Parts: sequence; structure tokens; C-alpha cells
Amino acid sequence: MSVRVTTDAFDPGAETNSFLAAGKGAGAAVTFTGMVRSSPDAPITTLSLECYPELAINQLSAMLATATARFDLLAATIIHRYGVLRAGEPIVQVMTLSAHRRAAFQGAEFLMDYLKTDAPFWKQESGPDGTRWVAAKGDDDAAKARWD
Amino acid sequence: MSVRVTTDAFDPGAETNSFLAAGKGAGAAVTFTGMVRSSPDAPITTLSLECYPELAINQLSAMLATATARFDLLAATIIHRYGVLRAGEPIVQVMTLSAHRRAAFQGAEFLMDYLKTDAPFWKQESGPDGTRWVAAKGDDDAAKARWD
Amino acid sequence: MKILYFAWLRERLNRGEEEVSPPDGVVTIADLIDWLAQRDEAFAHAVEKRSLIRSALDARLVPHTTPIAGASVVALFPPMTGG
Amino acid sequence: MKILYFAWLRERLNRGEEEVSPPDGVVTIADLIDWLAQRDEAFAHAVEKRSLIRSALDARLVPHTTPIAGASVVALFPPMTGG
Repeated sequence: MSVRVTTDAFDPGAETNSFLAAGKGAGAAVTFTGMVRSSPDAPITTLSLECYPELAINQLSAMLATATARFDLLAATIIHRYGVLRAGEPIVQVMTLSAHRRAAFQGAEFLMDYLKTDAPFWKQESGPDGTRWVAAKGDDDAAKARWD
Repeated sequence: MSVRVTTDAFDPGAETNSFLAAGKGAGAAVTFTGMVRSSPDAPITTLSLECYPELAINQLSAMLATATARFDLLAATIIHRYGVLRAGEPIVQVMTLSAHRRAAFQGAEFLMDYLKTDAPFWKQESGPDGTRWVAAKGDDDAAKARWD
Repeated sequence: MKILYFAWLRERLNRGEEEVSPPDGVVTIADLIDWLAQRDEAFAHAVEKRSLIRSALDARLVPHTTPIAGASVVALFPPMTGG
Repeated sequence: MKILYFAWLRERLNRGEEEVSPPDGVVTIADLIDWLAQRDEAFAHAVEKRSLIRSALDARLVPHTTPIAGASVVALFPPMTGG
């Protein structure tokens, strides 16, 4: 189990390979990578993520422990960036390793659903129309509630 | 959309990075990697995968088209190896890209469930106790039936 | 018409493919399997549980009820174990 | 006791942290928010919708009903938007 909360950029593929190398003998690995989204309708030039690092590490560690026990994961990692990011850059990566595919998928989806609502990061988008704080979504609360 | 059926080894992280590089502006990517499993209880020295390549390409292409339409994917790739593999080596990788995480997860899980039952590969395990064909699992039929 | 065999079906028959010329009465893949089984006891034994035999026609997965007229390759194989 | 503010709450208050010494009657985080709101009109306005304010005590996420006795850092912030 590993948590990394960092202002440094990370390489999604290199992280996946390190994660897989540590899990010899396991059958199924899932990697989720979340990137700064930008569409022609709503172009984003930068995304600033504010973070409360001490709380983030506590929250992410608790999520990993819960997911590991619940889905019988052999390994799980969360990497979460903060600071100023450009469109297309990776923000977050969640990786899970399990003997069976269903557990690896469910563990990764569980972690992402909890990260959206329970990890102390706050997003501020900047584009041609100015800067705004991203509001929390009701959809994200509903996604998390699926696991209750 | 891309399908690769090959006897060549592939690099999971490098494949993820190529896939992500092509999808600038999208928010969510899921990579599933399936590896040759080996446990102390049931050690596997090699896994031989037999394949009917022409049918595999047709089946995998149809699965990708179905998943892309159903989950509104921006991109999706399947890489599937055959031939003789050692324990720990990647067999299969599925990658999906979407504006939203739920679709990327569901698309990847849908593709894996279909690959298990509808892709013309046949697995033969070799270990200290000899060689045996892996039987199709009822669980895999049930997993696929979830999407009906 | 060419017939392909895979996995344990290929092993039991001791061949990966063969050329056959089925007579007029052989309309579907099911008919073809019956006809092949009549000609060859090893084949009859290998396909005894028909529910364990899958089929493809010109590299398209199809049920045993599919007519074979016009096809050039029929493949017969056990349940698939991909992924 | 140190209080931390994040995101738009930090911006509206124009400060990321402050030291306070709440009187004895301030038992819970809810009491602390009420007490801070009484002292400062800008604060009162920023926390008007209490359902939009989340809280942590010594880097643990807790509800507003949590007692603050013995804690050294309280954090107040809007709903989180991680992931």
C-alpha cells in the first residue's frame, strides 16, 4: 500500500510498470488515470489544485486500507498531484492488484469514488472566461453512496 | 480503436503512455492488465495460449465497437498475446478513454468480461504436475450476462 | 471446404485442419458435425457433448444451426478461455 | 489553537490560517464557528450556509459536533473536489 501526495508531475506508464513489477504472481491489475480535461466548449488553460496534505495522507491511507480489506487486494497505490496543472496532464492515478479482475476493478472504482468526495483537494479552473472554483457534484456523492 | 493479437511481448506502461498521448483533453483512462497467475499452491511454469487469429480480430473488433458505442468511449484498445508465456508475464491489456470515470471503468470491465468467453483463445497450463487445458468457467458466463 | 480444429479438440483428433466435401444433405454446421461423426469414431467420441463444441464460419462465430452453403472455412473448438 | 482555511473559504476570509483562543463555552466545532462568526462579519457571511463547511481536527475529518478540547489544529473548508 502506498500513498503519494505531491506537486511533482508523474509518468503514468512508468508508475504502472513499477506497480506491476512488485506484484509478481498476481493475475489482475487495474490502473485509473485522471487527467485535466479540456473540451472545445469549455477550454481550460490551467487547473490549480489546493491541498491540505496532512489530512490528504490520512484520508488516502484510510481509503486504501478499507479498499484492500473489502476487495482482498494484494496491492493498491494512490498518487495525487496538487499545484498548477495544464490541460491533459495527469492529476490522479489509482492502481489495484488482485488475483481476480472483478476485485481489481471494484477496488479502483471504490477508491476513485471516495477520492472525489473525501480527499481534501479543491480545484480551480482557469480559462479564457476567467477563474472559478469547481463545485462539488451531487453525482459524486451518489457514486460514493453505491458502496454503503 | 485498435486491436492487436500477437505472439510478441508488450510493455504495459509504454502501451498506457501511447494510449494516453493520443487522447489529449479526455478526463479518464482505465488500463486493465491480465498476467499469468502463479500461486504457491498452484505454481505455473508456463501458460500456452492457442489462438484462431482471424476470428480473434473479428471478435475483438466487434467488442470494441460495441463498447465504444454503449459507453461513449473516446478511444479503446485491446492487446492480446498468444503462444508460450511465463508466470508473471502480461497476457492481455484493455485500455479505455472517456470524459468520465464511470464510462471508462464500465467499458474496460465489459471488454474483459467478453474477452473471457467470446475471444478465441484457449489456455493450457504447465506446472510440476503436468499440463492441462484450462476449463471455461461458469463465473465468466455469469459476468458476461450482467451486460445483457 | 476446410475445417479447422483448436485446443483439446485438435489434440484428440490429432489434426489442426482437414479438407472435406460433405454431400448435399449436409445443410447446417450441426449436420456437418453429425456427418463427420458417422465417418470417424474418434471424432464421434470427441464431439459427444455437443454443448462443449463452438463453431465459426469464415471467421465469424455462429451457432450450429447456421447453414454452411457458400462458406469456405468451418472452425470447431471448445469453449473459449481468453482474457 | 490554530485554524486553517482552504479554497474559497480562505479567499473570502483573505487568510489561510489564524491563531485563536476560544472561551470556555466553545465546546464543539459548531460552537467555534458560531463564536468566530460573532466576532467577524466577513466570516459570518462566508460560513452562512453551514452545510457547505467541512471540518477536520488535527488532520482527521470530523463532523461539526466534535468537541475541540485538546486539539491543536482545526481546519474549515468547502466540500472537497479531489480525484
